[in-house]
Amino acid sequence: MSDAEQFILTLDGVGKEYGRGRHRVTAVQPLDLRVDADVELGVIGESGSGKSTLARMMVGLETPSSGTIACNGRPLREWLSTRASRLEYRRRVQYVAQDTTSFDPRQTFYDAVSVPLRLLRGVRSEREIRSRLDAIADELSLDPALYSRQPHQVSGGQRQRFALARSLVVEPQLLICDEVVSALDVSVQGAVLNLIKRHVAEHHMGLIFVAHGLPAVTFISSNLMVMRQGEVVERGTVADVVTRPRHPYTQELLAAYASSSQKEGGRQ
Amino acid sequence: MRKITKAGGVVAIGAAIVLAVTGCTSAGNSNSNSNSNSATKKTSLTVAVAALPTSFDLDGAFGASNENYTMWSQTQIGLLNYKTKLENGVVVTDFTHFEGALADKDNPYTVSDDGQTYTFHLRKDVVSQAGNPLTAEDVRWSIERKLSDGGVGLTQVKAYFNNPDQMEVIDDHTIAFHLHNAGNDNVLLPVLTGQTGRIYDKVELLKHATPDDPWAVKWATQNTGWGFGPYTVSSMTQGQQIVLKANPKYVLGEPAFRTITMKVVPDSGTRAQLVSSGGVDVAEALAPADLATIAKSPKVQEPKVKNPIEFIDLSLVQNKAPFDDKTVRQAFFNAVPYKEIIDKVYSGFAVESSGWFTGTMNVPGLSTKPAYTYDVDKAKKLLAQAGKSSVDVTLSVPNNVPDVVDAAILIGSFAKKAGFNVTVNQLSPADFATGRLNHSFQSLLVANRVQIQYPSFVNNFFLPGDPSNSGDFQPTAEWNELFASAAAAGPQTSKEAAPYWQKINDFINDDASQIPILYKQPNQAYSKDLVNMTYRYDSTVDYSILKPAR
Amino acid sequence: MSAQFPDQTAALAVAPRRTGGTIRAVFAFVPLALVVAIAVLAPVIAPYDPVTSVAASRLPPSPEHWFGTDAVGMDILSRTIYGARIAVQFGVIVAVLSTIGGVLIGTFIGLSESSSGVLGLLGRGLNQISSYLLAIPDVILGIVVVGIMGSSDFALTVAITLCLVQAPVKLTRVEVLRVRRESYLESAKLAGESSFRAALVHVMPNSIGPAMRNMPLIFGNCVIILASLGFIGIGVKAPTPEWGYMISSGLSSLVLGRWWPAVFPAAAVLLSVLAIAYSSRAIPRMWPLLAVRVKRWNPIGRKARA
Amino acid sequence: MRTTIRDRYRANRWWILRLVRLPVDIFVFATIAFFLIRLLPGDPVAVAVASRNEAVTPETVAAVRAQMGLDGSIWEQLLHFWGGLFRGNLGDSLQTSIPVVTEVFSRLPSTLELILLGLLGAFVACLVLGFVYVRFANPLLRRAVRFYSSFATTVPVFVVAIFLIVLFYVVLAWLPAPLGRAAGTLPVVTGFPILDEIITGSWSMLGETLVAYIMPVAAMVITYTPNLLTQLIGGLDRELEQTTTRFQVAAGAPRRWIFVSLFRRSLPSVIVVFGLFFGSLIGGAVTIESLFGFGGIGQLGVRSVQTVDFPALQGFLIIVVTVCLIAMLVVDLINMALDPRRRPGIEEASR
Repeated sequence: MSDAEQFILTLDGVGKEYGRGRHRVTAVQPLDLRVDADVELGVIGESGSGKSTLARMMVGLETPSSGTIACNGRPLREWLSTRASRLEYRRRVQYVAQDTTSFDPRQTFYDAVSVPLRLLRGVRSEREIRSRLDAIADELSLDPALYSRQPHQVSGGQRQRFALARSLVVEPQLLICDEVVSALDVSVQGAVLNLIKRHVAEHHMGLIFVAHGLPAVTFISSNLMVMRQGEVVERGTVADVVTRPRHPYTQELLAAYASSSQKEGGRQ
Repeated sequence: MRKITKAGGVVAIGAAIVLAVTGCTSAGNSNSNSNSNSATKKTSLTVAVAALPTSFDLDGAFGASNENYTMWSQTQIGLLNYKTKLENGVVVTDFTHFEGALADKDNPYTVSDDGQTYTFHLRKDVVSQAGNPLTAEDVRWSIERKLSDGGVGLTQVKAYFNNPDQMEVIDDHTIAFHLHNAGNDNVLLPVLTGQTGRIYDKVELLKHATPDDPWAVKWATQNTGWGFGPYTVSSMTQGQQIVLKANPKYVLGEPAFRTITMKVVPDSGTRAQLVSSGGVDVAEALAPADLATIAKSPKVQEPKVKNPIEFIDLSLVQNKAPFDDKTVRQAFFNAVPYKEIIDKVYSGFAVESSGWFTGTMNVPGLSTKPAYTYDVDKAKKLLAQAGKSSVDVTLSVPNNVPDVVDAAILIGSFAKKAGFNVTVNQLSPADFATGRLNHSFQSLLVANRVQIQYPSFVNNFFLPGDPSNSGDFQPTAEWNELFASAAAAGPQTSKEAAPYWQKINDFINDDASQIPILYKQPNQAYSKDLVNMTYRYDSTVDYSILKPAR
Repeated sequence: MSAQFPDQTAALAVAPRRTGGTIRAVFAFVPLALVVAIAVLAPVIAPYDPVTSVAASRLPPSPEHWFGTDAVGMDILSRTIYGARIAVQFGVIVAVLSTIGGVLIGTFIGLSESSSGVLGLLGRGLNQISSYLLAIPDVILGIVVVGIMGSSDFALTVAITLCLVQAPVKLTRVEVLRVRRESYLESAKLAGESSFRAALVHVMPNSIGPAMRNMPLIFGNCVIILASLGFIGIGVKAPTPEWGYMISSGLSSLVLGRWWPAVFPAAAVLLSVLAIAYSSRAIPRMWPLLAVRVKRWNPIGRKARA
Repeated sequence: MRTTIRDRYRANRWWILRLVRLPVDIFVFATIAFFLIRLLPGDPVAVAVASRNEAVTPETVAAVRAQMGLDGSIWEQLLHFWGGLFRGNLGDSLQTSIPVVTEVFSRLPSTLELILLGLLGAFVACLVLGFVYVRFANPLLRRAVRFYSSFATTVPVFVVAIFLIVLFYVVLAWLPAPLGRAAGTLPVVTGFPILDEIITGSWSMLGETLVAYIMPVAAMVITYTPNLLTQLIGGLDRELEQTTTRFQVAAGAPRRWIFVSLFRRSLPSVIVVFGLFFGSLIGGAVTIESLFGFGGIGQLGVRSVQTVDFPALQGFLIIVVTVCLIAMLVVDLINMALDPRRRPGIEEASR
């Protein structure tokens, strides 16, 4: 029990199925996972491999069809049952999605990014909010003037950084990034990855980084989990997996990357 | 381009009419492309009407609309007709003289010496629209039907005729009516002449009788061909049009126009425009303002008569405060702007009212002085007498008669100066009828007509319980005595009786409870290509006597 | 981006830099203010009493009577001006009531109808009732409601609102069904917003577009229904100057060339609805500005502390 | 085998359930209508009695009431009404004694024809203007389209119709008088005038009818297009900003393909307006029909209200609502077909 309490996230036999009968589709096969504050876990897999579903289950956007997720030993269901504990959970675990529509088109970034500060961190004074937003903008190399813009008025890279800002101002113990760089130009990708890596290191956050691109994952995380059709086919340290892939799929994946030194997919 | 389109339209319409006519004779819709050589005599009429009739049988009808009256008049006929006289090119009903219709033309009936037996002599060789010969039994059965539950009843004459046993079929073409009593107030003849006196083809109707419906009322409300009138209905498209076909065996001679197409054009202005542009031959039920607008059109003629019988009737209900006070009622009648209403609302298509008795009744020397005139000072004085300076009045009107609504609004506008704050309460016809029947209104304005122009018949409007008695008049001893002495004085048209009728008229006017405030002119417009415009007791156009001008 | 697609810079120009946006939005309400001003100042502007017969009937427009006179000799100009009062009174009240009501109900239905439990049942029930009401012709529904409640201005308002609230309900519901799939709602959830707050701050503002575009339509419909009810005898009582009644009673003479009794009130309806339409289009633009204000005055931090 | 059927049912449940619910809806509504109508203040017996010129006694009223079939308690009447409803018999009109079903269905098709023509015209006009709006970048043109769309129901349809009549009949005399569909007797086979004229080969009459339709249909198109257009433009504006569109453009998709995709995504709100419209269109048809002398369902409604003809009003309401419910059902189904996410139950299935 005390063992489980120290982990931010504990997944026991967590799996996810969609549909019924003949239309049943297994998105994630039951898996176990322990995530701690010092873990940097990369999850990699092709589209439809269940990696996003896994990430979304961890923050309660999807409900697992089997198994339990617990945070510091307390089941996620309980965390989400009352308002106060739900907010507490959000303070501990944050999730950033691929940006395209994650901002209300009618809100300015200032409004959007200040909301978690107010609601989760209880910051009330406008000046305090300003200074925190400026700080995070500075950290993410964002021009604070952009805060008064609306989502359609900035570039994709900027929007993605605002999405990060919105999660990072909360200063969570664990940050889950779901394909945050896939839609970005390669040049911007590097910058954003650097920002995440630096911030996570500085603030001692745990990180789960979901992507379908191998370079990004190997760059940012120390551990790696390879998924295919809902199944975890390989897990270990980056060095282990890259140098000694056991599963044929992983080998295939690595071979593909080796042949084209830098290949970037577009959208999923 | 324009002319071609128009000419094309005319050809198309002509062709369509030809098609329609041929379609009537041969049921199948043959594609005969007959040439439109309609240069010969015009035998069809197009009429713009406001609505279609809801029932072809008065006895089974729950609605007496003008359209229903028109249809009953065209498809049926009774024993008698009123004689007519030509007045400014209008064939006007003479309400005091009769001639035979189904009865013999010159010798329609004989009266026994005691005045209690009327013997009618029917024409021979008359056949109904269905082809059955007319017999005295048809007459007897028709009257019995009216007296039965399913019929409209003959309430106006029930004092002396209320039982089928009072009829005696003497032979196939003679029938006698034995009355309980005789009297000068006899309205038997007018009742038998008007809408209530139609004679039906018993043989044809009984074919459609059922145990539930022994008088075939249900069938007759939706079908024609069981009367003796000039037309039958050849087709009806609900809400759109009705086509009448002439009855070639019509007893008074086949009508000049063999096909009458009545098109529903709900808007009065459009109907007026159609007749003035030649789009239709006759337009019915025109608003007075529209009549005035097209009066000068070169293609239009409009009937105007000296003594119209349709009126607007203002009732101040006697059992509702403040109109329980006769002085207040008189004050209000002095606050009604009669001339303004005739000028503004009716554009001159109305005449002033001297009360219930009109010139058509032929009462000699009856006063034609208006019953009341607009006199604010007098109204104020009367109000002061009643101890009031300002009175709130709710004037209820049916909203489907625009001129009545406008008249009410005008009354409100002018009566204000005399201290009456009038609220015009517009109600749907149903709500209006309900309120009128339940006597729940304080005052009301309604369009009406007296179809039987006998002074004594006016008594009908003042009977307790009659829906027409909207002023809630309760007959007093004085009233009954006045009526009795007028009836005793002799026939209405006699000099002896005249002063008594004048007294009754003055009594009603002074009572100031229910008085016609004006009489409306006929509301039809005809093409100038027609002669024999009519003004009848039911205000309908008599299509059977209408003829082309040349 | 190829030329046939809209230029995004146009959207940028309208971007709410706060003060500029506010001024713009305020300007958009000038036409509405004009209509309201005419309604309020009617006694000052109108040359004659609107319910008194002041001249011969059916006079064409002249220097004495700019808009001519009607069937009983009342001045049409004065009646048209006073008509603004009735129209504004009913139109605005009904449009605002049914748009607000419709957006609230539509949002509720859209968010709840596919969920289980009491809320879902309530949502589906409301949706069904709304479908029934939508299917009854307005005038008939009006007659029934006024018939039951008795004729009064309040009954009329309720009746017309009941007729017209259905459109915003359905329009909003469809939008909500779209918006609730948007991922920014997830983001809001992760940022700690409650679903109630999310409905208020994100779902509703992003779903009100069609309902807002529908608002001038409600105003126009309100005038028409009011007129139809008047025609059937349960509307505003004549001779109260009401545009719809004026049009319907003046229609008949149009074909005969007497155009003024119907055309002027019709033009009044047209202009006032256009004014309202113009102003109502500014409302969605105003929304974010308003939202910012509301947030300033009512900091959420207080709630978060609890 | 059994699972196949069940699965097929599951996949199609969204429309099967809607179809099955329709008769239930109609029954529930019919019952509501039955009670609503009896709350009206007018009394049909009073109307009937008032139009007969005779003295009214309580006995007369009772006799007429019995004759009209309005005696007995309201529950007896309701049972009677339900009995008729299941047999498709809505009673006879008190005014004309014609079965209400006959009365309504002899008028409904012509009204539907007019409405459908108007709607179709408005839909086509809306698509054309929407296309113009997207295709041409000319700001003046786009402003004009926007301006026109802002007219949404500002002008009552009868006002437009009146102006058309004044212009094209009274002033220019280009079009014939508003005197109904055609001279003579219209053939009746299906009740839809144009269809009947084609079936019976009454070509000259068909020509007349088509000419007679120009003004009313034009009035409806002019009036109703902005309502659809507002929704379409709103949708187009929104969709144009969507990444999907940008992506398609960026991906160099054929222009026609982009347009189709754009319109497909913008149409749902337009189609919803269709559904919203239908009830009010039947109401609005009253004015058009009366102006052009067409005759149709509207007049029946007004007549039965004015005379508180219970059976006719009941039947009118039930049939009109049924037609509207069917129209809405079709709209919903089309919408769900266009966008499967809107299907109820799809959510549980995907969870």
